[in-house]
Amino acid sequence: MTSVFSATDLCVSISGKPILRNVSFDLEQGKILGLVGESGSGKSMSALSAMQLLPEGAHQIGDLMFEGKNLTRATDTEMTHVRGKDISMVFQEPLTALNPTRTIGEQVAEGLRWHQGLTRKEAMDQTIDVLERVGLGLGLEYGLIDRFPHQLSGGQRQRVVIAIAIACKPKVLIADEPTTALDVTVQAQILTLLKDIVRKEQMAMLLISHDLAVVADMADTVAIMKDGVIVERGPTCELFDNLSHPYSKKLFETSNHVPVPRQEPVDKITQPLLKVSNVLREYPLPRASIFTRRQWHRAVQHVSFHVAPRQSMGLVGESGCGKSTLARTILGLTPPNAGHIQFLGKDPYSVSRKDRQDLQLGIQAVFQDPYGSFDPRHTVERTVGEPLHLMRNELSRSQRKKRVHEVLESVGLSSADANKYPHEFSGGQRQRIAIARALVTNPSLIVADEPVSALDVSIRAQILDLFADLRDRLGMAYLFISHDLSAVQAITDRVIVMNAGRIVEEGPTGEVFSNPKHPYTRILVSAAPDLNEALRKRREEENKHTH
Amino acid sequence: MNQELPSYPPLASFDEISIWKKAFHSRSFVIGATLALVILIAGVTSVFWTPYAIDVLDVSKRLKPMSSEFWFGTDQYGRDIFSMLMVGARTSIIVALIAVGIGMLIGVPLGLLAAAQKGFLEELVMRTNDLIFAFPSLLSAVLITSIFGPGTINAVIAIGIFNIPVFARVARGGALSLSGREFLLAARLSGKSSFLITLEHIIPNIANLLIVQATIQLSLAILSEAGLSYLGLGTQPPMASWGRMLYEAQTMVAFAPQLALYPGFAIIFSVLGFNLLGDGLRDLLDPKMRRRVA
Amino acid sequence: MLWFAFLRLIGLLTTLLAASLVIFVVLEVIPGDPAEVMLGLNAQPDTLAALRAELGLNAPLSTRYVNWLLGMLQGEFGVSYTYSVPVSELIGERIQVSLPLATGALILSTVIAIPIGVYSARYHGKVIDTGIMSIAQIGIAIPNFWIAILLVYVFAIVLRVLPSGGFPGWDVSFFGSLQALLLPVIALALPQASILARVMRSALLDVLHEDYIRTARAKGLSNKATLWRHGVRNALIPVLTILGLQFSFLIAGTVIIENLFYLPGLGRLIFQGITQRDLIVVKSSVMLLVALTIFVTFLVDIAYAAIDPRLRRRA
Amino acid sequence: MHAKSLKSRLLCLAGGAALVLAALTGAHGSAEAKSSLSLGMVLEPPHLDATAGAAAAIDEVVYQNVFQGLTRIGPDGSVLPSLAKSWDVSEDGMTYRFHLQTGVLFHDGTPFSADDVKFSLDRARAEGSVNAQKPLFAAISDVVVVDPQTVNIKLTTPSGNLAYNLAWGDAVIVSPKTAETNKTQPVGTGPFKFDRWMKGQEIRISRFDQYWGDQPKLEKASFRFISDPNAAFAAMISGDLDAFPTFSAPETIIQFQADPRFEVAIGTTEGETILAMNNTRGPLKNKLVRQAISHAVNKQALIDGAMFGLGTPIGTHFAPHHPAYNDLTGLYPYDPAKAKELLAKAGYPDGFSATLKLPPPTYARRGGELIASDLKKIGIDLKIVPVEWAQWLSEVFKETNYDFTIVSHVEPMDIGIYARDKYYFNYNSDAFKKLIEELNVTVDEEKRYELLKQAQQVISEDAVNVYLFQLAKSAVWNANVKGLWRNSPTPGNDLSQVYWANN
Repeated sequence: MTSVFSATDLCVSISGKPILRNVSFDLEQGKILGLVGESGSGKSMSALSAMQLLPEGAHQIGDLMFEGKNLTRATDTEMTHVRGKDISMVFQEPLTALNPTRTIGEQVAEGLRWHQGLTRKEAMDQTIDVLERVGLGLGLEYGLIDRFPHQLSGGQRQRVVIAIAIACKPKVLIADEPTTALDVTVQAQILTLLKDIVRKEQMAMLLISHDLAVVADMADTVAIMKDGVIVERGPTCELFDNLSHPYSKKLFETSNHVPVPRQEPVDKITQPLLKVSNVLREYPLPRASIFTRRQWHRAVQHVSFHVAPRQSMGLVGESGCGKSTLARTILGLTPPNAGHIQFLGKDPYSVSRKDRQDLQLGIQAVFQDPYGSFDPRHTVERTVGEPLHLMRNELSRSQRKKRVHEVLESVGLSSADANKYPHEFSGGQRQRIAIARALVTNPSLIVADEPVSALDVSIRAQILDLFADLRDRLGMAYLFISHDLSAVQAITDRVIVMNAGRIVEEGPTGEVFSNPKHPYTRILVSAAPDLNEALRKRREEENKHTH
Repeated sequence: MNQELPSYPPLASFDEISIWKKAFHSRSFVIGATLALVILIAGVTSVFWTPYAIDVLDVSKRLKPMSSEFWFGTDQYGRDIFSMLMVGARTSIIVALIAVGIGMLIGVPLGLLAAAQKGFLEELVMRTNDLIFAFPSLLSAVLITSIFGPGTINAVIAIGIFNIPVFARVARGGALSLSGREFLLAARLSGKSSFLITLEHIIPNIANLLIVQATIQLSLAILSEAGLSYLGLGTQPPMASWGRMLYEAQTMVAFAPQLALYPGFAIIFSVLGFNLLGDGLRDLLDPKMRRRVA
Repeated sequence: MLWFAFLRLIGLLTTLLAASLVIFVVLEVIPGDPAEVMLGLNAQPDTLAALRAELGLNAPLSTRYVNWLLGMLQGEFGVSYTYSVPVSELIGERIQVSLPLATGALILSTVIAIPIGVYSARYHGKVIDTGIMSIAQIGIAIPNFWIAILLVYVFAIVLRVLPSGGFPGWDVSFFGSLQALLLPVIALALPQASILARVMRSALLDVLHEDYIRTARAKGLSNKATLWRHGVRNALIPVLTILGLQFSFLIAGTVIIENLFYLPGLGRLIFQGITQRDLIVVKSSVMLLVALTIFVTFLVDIAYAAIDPRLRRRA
Repeated sequence: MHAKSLKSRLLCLAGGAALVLAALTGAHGSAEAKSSLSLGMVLEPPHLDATAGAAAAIDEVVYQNVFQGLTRIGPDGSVLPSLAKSWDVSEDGMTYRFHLQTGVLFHDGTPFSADDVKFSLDRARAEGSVNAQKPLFAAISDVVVVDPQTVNIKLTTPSGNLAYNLAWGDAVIVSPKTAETNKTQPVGTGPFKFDRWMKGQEIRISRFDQYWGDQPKLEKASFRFISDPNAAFAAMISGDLDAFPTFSAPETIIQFQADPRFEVAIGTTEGETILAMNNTRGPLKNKLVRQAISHAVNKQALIDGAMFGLGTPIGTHFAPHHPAYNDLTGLYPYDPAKAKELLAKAGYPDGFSATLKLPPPTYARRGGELIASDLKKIGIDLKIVPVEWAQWLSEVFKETNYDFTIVSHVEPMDIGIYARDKYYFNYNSDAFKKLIEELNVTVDEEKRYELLKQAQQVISEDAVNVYLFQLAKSAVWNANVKGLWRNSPTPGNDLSQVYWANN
């Protein structure tokens, strides 16, 4: 195989700050190169550099050879004949990558008209073809071509973005985290689609991802990147079998990391800590017209389960399944429309204000976004100490301070950090602060809503360890909500699977994942990328070929 | 409910030292702050001291050119123009500050209330906003002054009323953009009341927006006061006002152009000053807006 | 879309009704008796009383309010106290000046501002951008009456190529009327254009940082094509907001500008009406201007939805 | 990159704008043979029926242009024939016989005859008449049509003034057909017919081709209403207006005088401008206080400062050009020290505070500032309250709710107002009332003048008001315009003799 596109010694700096150093790679026809790295490693910049779409103020040296042309020396006008026609790109965030004010059809047809000089009619005919190729053929009957991006689901949008990229049958396709913003099941579909397209249309593809499992599953060759340098590369199986660079090794290990399993078994005979009975929660939808009846969206439908003291309960489901709504109801933030919650034997929605504050002491939360969950104007001490407001009549100022310092230390931070502001910390440290805040009242239950989704692999491993450690050390119960099956698997004793507002399956974690009973659980489990599984499959296939 | 991870406008990082450092490198901020400061100092000084008293008219000294005696010359009644400009600065600043103060004190709580209470109350506040917006400021000023008579106070009221919906909107928008933020949920989990949360979290976090808007409204208020006084509906003699000075000078442009030029420049400099200051502040306090600033 | 328009329309009518009430009450408390003003220094008490009765000033407030509203619905605005002609006729004449003045200024400011804003955004950070934006910054700070004074001085007094004010009437001299409106329109438009150019520029800069601009570039579209096809159109949304707000400022501006150029427009009619206590004229003219502003806000809302499909469903 | 196309786009735009500008400006002021006149006025008339309103603005548009009376007042104030060729007075002075012009047509084509005269005069005298100057006709007992060209007017008492009275704008002859619609569509017999009234802007008249007398040289004329002195100045100096008979911004007069394109005529008016004091309020009850104030006001500085020197100092409420004028300007010379002394004597050594309500005219607003400054020097603190005419009428004039105000009394020979009870300055002097009563029954001219002089003395010594100055009338017109009146003995702008010198 010959390389269609090759980058040699790419160096990019933005306002003097080096971003890429001597990056070289080749893309071959019909093959996928996976580029892996954590955030800030420079993988997206590599993609933009390949498209010659670097941001203002970027300086670039090195060669980008495509069909005998050196693209680094091409003018912008010359590039307009290459981009979209020969080299295309698929972006991470399908909602923002599409112009909200143009229809799907217009946006797909635009590239066709630009490069092939088609009339509107011709372009629209071809657009239909392209949309069929990305699996949106069924939607065409429902007028998808005249819809606007906000009227589509996330998966459909990403298909449209892919359609735009492949419309002119490019020779090179660059996909920058194409599935990161999507649910697991959708991710699996999109990855399959990309694989099919590459194979069918014999494109050369650069797949950029932070997820080793995705890359192992998709790529023929893998390059691992750190701080703007490719530290290691090679054919997928070979590479993963013989990792030599310490960073690659660490990355591989943390991706497979499983925290220490629970040491003491949970006592199941005692009174349940939390009892959720038949909870229903609905939201009004905006009326379509004055003559139609108001429609209600049922976010949570008749959900019941128990959490025992010290038990770690997992809640799994895809976006929109109602898990966050349920979490808020349990936390006492939004009352249920029907059914009730009992925490420590009391319903937080029907007790007095004083009792409710006492209940709140026992139930705290950790949220998803380590950036958005802090008031940027409050010090760490103020932030972490905020839940102590519930005990404002019992604690003195110095007691408060002491308590804050204690929890900071118990999550691996130092008491000297108390006077800093959140922006002075890294993402992983912030999530520790968030956990410290949840711990400060010494609660018996922590509701953790996607606590590791926004974190890089290595940090994710650390935070999961911390959760496991706290579970064993402090003996608290968790309601651990995540779409990430491996995280749930690592940390929980029991798991609930939710789909469309309902519980479809519940059971001990190991059992549910190894032997799913409900079809939805089965889809979910099979769609979840798994590094070892992917490598196993790939080896099998390679063996088939060699034998 | 939320399909995607909601994207929030980035909140300002809270780092005072670096803000001040940046401030001195921001051209808008430095020029704006300087102009605003000059106007402010002139206005404040005029309370204690002006080169000449402006309510003592001496016709024998009228229309004197610039000299060491009268720095900017005298007007048709023999008043010292420099002194008039200083008092005019005071008038402008007082009117602008009070009018913006009225707008903020009434508008911000209304906006926050509308953001907190969905439904009827929100609708009521927003409709009232629309209603006030529907009366072009000058029109309501004309109506108000025709009831209560022309004067500084009524000009302040007229301009202030128009500021209410502006601040209500900004406060509501700012509060709504914070509404999904997880730190607000955390605060609620800490048992804090809505009032306390508004006080501790929402107001400090929209303060930047409000400060920036306030500087813009200050400059608008100065322009409005000048316009009202130009029409004879604003500040009345013996107090000086730039708009009024401009009006009185207009027929004398041919033989005493300085009479029209100085108050004109005073208006332009002060409005420019507050606008640049607003831009500079936005530049410093609100990173999202940074690239908007020229 | 229709549903959206309908809801907006309900809101619009409510605001209008509230506005009419405010106007009516405000004008009731204005001191000074129209009858006295009409009859002058030597008015006899019985003549005054008769005139007050004739003008309908003795009826109870609520009746007069309702009558006024009902009258307006039928196009009956009453008869001017001072001119003794139907108010509708007066307003009809005046609106022929005010409307072209305001819309002319709106159009001129848009025509000047949009290309300049786009140009400036395109050359963001360059000297030309800084230059244009500095000029715009000063343009915002200059009061429109000051520009008007300068324009009159230069074009009417020194060069004597344009009239210093006045309005001959469209049917008398179309060309002359156009001439008469030129300076006022420029005076009104320049500060607005400065604001608009800045808004256009910043809105476009915001849009140019959106992901879909990168998508368009990745499709192969040139910078310019991207700018016009994806940038400008989407940047119009915030620009529209300002345009809607500006209309209110323009209407306010016409009051000063009409006085300065002694144009027989609505703003001056209101001004004159208040001093002469011709409140029946003031009432209806103010109502008209307010209704116009509300209507423009309504149009802007509708235009939003036309540009941004995401807003169509939301009420 | 695409700078060029963008730039060219902008250039096109700029070019287009320049073209439009050029096209619009090109035609303005192009030299056409001038046969029209545009004339500026400060106030717009409320309507155009000269027989049904007091506003001088009505006469300033229609008098002698659209409407004519039997007689007219000439530029010098003399009584001249108009619709009446001539008139005879009967021996006993009780009957006037007017011989009418022949071939006179109203603008609507109706021929004019003695019947119209009878109709007009009877209408003006009638019980329910809205004529603003009914006393003009008080002496008439009957109007008799002798024949279509002759009319007899019978009097109740002999009156030497009838011919003068009938020359007033309020006594013009109207046609019974159009009398009711003259307010908006005036139809008269004058050299110009009414064309159009654009409210708030201007009134246009044009030459009436079937006019009975000499055709006027002007074909068209327009009266434009510009109350704002700034706008008036701009309109005049830019040449948009050809004439402005009562120019309201005195500071601009110097500029017109210095400019050879213009001619300036300064005349007198009947307007005594006074600082009126409420004689029954607080310290103002005290004559010493009022005298102190009279000393404290620097009248010449006021004329210079507020009126740029246009105005004549007066010491009393009387027009200085009248033969009965008593020059009392020396009575209260500007003397702050004396004023302070008087004030102390009256029991106000530290002065007091009061309000000064100012109506809209320039003289009041400007004079107010100067007076406030003058009175401050003797310790009287004036709060300036600007009011509109409507408020002035109700608060000051009717309710006498004020301390000080500045106003110009423009009615001729109006010293009698000081004898009225409850007039707004609340002056009450038996001595003065006696003088006026005596005056009213005195016929002998010399004796009358003597009484008038005494009356002036009384009010000045009582310092009822501070007598500031006699308002000047300043007219400005294009130097090529000839035939405009320099003085205005009666309100009006007679355009029949006006022409352009360079044509």
